[in-house]
Amino acid sequence: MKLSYSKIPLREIFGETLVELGAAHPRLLVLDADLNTSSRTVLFKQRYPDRFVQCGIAEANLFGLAAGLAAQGFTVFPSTFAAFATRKALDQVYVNIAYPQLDVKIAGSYCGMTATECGPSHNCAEDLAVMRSLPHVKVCDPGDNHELRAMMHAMMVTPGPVYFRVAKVNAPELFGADHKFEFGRGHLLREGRDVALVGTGFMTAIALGAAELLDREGISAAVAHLPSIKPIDEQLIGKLARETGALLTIENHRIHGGLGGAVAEVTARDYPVHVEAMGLGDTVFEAAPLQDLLRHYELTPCAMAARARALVQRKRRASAA
Amino acid sequence: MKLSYSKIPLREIFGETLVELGAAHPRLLVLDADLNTSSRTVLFKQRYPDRFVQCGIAEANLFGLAAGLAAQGFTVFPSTFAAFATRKALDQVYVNIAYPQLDVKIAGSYCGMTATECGPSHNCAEDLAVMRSLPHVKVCDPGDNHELRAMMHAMMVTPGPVYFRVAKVNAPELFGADHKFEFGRGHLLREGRDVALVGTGFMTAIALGAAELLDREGISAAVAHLPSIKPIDEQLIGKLARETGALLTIENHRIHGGLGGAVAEVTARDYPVHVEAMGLGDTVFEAAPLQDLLRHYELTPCAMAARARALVQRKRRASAA
Amino acid sequence: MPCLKHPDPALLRAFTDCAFHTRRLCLELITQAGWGHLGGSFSAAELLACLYGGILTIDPRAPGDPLRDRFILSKAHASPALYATLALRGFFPIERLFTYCRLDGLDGHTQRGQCPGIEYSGGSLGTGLSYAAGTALALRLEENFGSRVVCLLGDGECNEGQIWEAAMSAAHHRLDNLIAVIDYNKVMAKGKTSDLMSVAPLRDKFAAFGWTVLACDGHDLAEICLAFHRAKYLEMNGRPVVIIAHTVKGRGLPAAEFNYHWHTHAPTPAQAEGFLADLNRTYGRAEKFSRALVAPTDGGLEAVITADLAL
Amino acid sequence: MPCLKHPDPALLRAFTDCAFHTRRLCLELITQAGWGHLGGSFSAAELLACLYGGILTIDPRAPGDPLRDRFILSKAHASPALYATLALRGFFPIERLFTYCRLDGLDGHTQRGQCPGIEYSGGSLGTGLSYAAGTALALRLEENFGSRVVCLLGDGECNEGQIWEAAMSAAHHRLDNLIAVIDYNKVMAKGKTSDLMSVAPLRDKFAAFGWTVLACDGHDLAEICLAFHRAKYLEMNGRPVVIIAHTVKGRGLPAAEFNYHWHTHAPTPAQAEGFLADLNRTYGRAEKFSRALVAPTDGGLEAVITADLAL
Ligand SMILES: Cc1ncc(C[n+]2csc(CCOP(=O)(O)OP(=O)(O)O)c2C)c(N)n1
Ligand SMILES: Cc1ncc(C[n+]2csc(CCOP(=O)(O)OP(=O)(O)O)c2C)c(N)n1
Ligand SMILES: [Mg+2]
Ligand SMILES: [Mg+2]
Repeated sequence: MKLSYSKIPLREIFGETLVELGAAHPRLLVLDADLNTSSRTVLFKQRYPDRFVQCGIAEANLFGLAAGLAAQGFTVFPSTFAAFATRKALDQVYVNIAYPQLDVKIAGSYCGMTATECGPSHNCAEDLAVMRSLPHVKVCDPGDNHELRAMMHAMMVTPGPVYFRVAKVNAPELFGADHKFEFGRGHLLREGRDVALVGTGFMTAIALGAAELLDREGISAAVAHLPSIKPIDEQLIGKLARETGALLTIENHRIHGGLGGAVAEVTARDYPVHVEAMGLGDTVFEAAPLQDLLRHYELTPCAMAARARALVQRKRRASAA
Repeated sequence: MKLSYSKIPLREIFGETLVELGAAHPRLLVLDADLNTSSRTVLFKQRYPDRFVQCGIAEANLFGLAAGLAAQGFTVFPSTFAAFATRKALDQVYVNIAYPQLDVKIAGSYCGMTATECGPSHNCAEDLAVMRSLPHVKVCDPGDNHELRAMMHAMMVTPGPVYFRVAKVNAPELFGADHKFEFGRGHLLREGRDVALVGTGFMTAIALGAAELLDREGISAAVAHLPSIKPIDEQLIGKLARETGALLTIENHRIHGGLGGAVAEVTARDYPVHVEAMGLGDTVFEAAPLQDLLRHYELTPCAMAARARALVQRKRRASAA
Repeated sequence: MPCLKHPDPALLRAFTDCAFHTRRLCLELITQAGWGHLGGSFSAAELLACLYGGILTIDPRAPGDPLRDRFILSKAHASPALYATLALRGFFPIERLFTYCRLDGLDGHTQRGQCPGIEYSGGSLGTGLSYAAGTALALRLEENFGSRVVCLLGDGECNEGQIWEAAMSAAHHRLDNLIAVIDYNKVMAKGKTSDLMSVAPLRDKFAAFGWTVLACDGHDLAEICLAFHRAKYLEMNGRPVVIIAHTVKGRGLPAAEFNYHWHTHAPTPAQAEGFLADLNRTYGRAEKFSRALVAPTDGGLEAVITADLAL
Repeated sequence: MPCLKHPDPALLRAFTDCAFHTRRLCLELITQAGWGHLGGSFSAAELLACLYGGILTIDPRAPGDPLRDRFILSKAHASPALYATLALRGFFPIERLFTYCRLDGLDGHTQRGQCPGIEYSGGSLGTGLSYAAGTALALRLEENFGSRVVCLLGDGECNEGQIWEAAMSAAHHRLDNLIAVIDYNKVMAKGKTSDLMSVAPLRDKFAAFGWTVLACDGHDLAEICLAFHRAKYLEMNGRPVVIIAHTVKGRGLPAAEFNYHWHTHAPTPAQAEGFLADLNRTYGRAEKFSRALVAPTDGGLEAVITADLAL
């Protein structure tokens, strides 16, 4: 398997797709909190200055304004870093947006560890857990450029609040331009019998790499990609559980309450099998380049292959016993 | 089993224990956000006015002040409703308190559905999930008056941030005055073979009631109480999984990422068995008296017994197959 | 659209009636529910009576009309007063009020769309002015220059930083179709605002944030009308307007005036009868409750568990 | 404790040196890390030089002394300037600066306790003034009346409502041992503050929130000293003090002054050389970088996956 990597970063696709949607939907608004050249909402601003609202460095108000605008029938994309979308305005997202189920699409930029050198205050390894705990909010983390674009088109025809991540990364190309995104639907990227590697966001690429390494030693690993964390693809998780009996998840997020937690909640309820989670632990972020963070936190194909190998052995011991 | 219920509500114990701790610890401070007669920090205010700081209706500032005070060596108890402690100041709790691991003990009053008539804005069914996703923060939900008191004494000798719940309820008496609380330690309240009912906070009383009902029809249900959700008692969960093969959790919280999620993360990793979660679903709260809410959301001994009965049947079918 | 500059005495009498019955109904609702915010509901009674009596352009039979004025109750704990005023103005049947704090009923704090006339999901203080500013921005984007957005805030609520974020952004975006009203009753939940977290001088604060500041006696109907007359018609100069309405928390009940105990306590049926007598005395009337009031009982956890085990 | 009213010329020369080398080191750090906030570091260079040159009572050899003054950098993205100033003043070896944005090194935003002299974990704008107010309150509770708390804020940062919550509470609690300084460089991340979300008039806003307001040219050493002389010794009247320091974002680099592009871009080694030449020209010097600068490379996800698969 040879992955190729896009030359265009995800955030650029985010900006371009906003422009695309803006053309088709005259009632689409974009709100910014002094980050538009970073988040790339600047592309929308340049094209549709009248539908771009600068809210300054005031995230609580950003989401309050978004709610008021959505209540009058606009589809609103308030945009800031994932850290601030999650932590600075949770109450406003919850009481003013999630409960009344207003049509607000929240983009969390620089999610997970992709704020890199910014360190703990800007990196955000809890947004999936936090947003998943709110009622009525759909939560997703796209795997590549095509999927982000498809996801944004899908949310335009799906009323109600959505939280989606825009990692600062050049994503591996997992899908083609014809890729379809559906809320609640995952994708089986590779068949396998011994273990299933389950990823979300760009981390799925690491799972694909690990599967490759495992294949070289004769371990057959399935690889699934779950861009939609809430709702989550329970059918696919069930199929993987039944067919492999051991799941290993990987996410650009803390291992508490995110993808690993959501998958474990499903398997524990319906298909009890081993599920292990890879991601950030109960630790503060280092501030460093992405390659160093991925290695430091052991989120690499080699590390994942090693965890999978051990998991397969435990599974076999368990079924032997 | 005949449960007796305290005539003194949990929040009263919270206030009294603050006074008790205040006497022993001259560097203990209590901060309020215009709720002291509701949260009962008013008892501390009356006794130690110089160590009580009124912060007004400004929760972000409440936790920022707490951080600054703790940084100078005080042990600070900022207090507000769980909803506002969780949603209004997550960023301040995270960046200014959790990361530097300051000695701040956060009391979340009126947690879960115990804000009753207040409705969605004040009830809070996500605090466990949200706080559990933060690094270095211990998270707990006491089951009765003795446990709350023991918990507060324990946190005074355990440096670092803690989030604990103070439900607005008259709790059932689960423990004696000599009850010991340890972070990461749960309690087996009742032995059983067929299924394990696992509760946190006052909901454990519902599990005890359900076990009683199940016993009448010959189903042997173990009951465990997990007041410490992070860290969680992995040994006890393992023992229950091995001995009963089916767990049913119940919490005064949404079923996403709280007690049910934390338990499923452990079993899925180490002891794959069926785990089902009872609590609030992906819905908005009604505003009504507690008894009506418990029945409306099917969080009663009868409802739990029914879920447990079905779970035992599924387990048996599964092992038969 | 009545004249607000020189309001017709008949109109003012109608406002007086509305304010009185709003208070009376608040007593009924809060007593029956055993829960609710009495003090902050009473301090807003005249403001709401005037707003829905003619200041707001809004038709009870078409509460969704895009050309209506929008009203946002940021201090959403005063919901009993808003529910009562809406019912009295015909937005929905009076009977519906008595679902307050019951399952499938009216929430303790307003929920958008739960009943006709409710625009905003609130209860978390500090969030309403942003929502109102967003609404005002939406009206401008839609080139609806006729509608106004009116947002009612508490004085303690102005402790919340989000109020000042919203104030800053409303001035920055020149939202002169936005009118904030402060129910300046000098008391918050647990004491005097000046003792707990002073917001004074409110006039200077809003002025420094770029707003036009007006003031009135929030219980004087003519003054209220005049203030809104200026706010709606004279001050279209690119600046949002705030009306500082000086009020009395618990106004109308000697026992509750300026008394934070009645910020959030529910009277017993007996106390409620006494309070109605006080109201009748204060306003020179002889009104009765619409029904015999009963206090609710919440057996809570114990009732639920005991009932099931008794099966 | 030097005289701030009539500072000795030798002292001012030392401040000038410190400010220059802080800028020089910022260029080195940001270029080597390929990341950092240049504009906001440069606008604060003189303020930090004066603070750590003598305004703050703090001994580099005893940075934990309970009797020290506390300094809180709320605009924590200016960390390169603070790290450099601290190193230049001997809080830790210059060499340690070069761990900036490396694993186990100095964070892109300050982290409490990560190196001597850092009091506060920041990076999320708007949180520092509350933390500073809490610190000031703690000093008073400990009856430490000698120490002051100084908090440096950005002008764009004043968009954050929490700043106004903190301002309100500091005045309410009469924290006259708290001094806020606004690095008023008129620019935020993506443009002019007046275009994006105006905070003007800052003077009136802080005055209305109960603060004593002083102003100075944030690049004029004598004016800075005089402002702090007044703030520290004359204004102990129960009110917190804010010094509005008028500054220039990117000050010292013609290409970067008032230019938001340089809010957060890292120069290439070549650009950095050019910038140093500009600095030397602006300040009439002939300084060199301490080393040959190299730009970092982050192969990111691709590098990590490709490397493993190549094994
Ligand atoms: C964010 C938040 N914190 C606390 C509360 C609890 N609470 C409800 S009303 C109130 C006091 C409000 O005082 P004020 O704004 O003056 O309202 P009024 O006097 O008009 O009732 C408080 C603290 C809340 N609803 N929201
Ligand atoms: C809460 C929050 N939102 C956004 C950012 C991203 N950010 C970093 S610096 C900055 C601009 C700050 O402007 P200002 O306060 O004027 O600082 P200065 O001009 O001194 O750099 C922004 C938006 C942040 N660090 N924190
Ligand atoms: Mg008030
Ligand atoms: Mg600036």
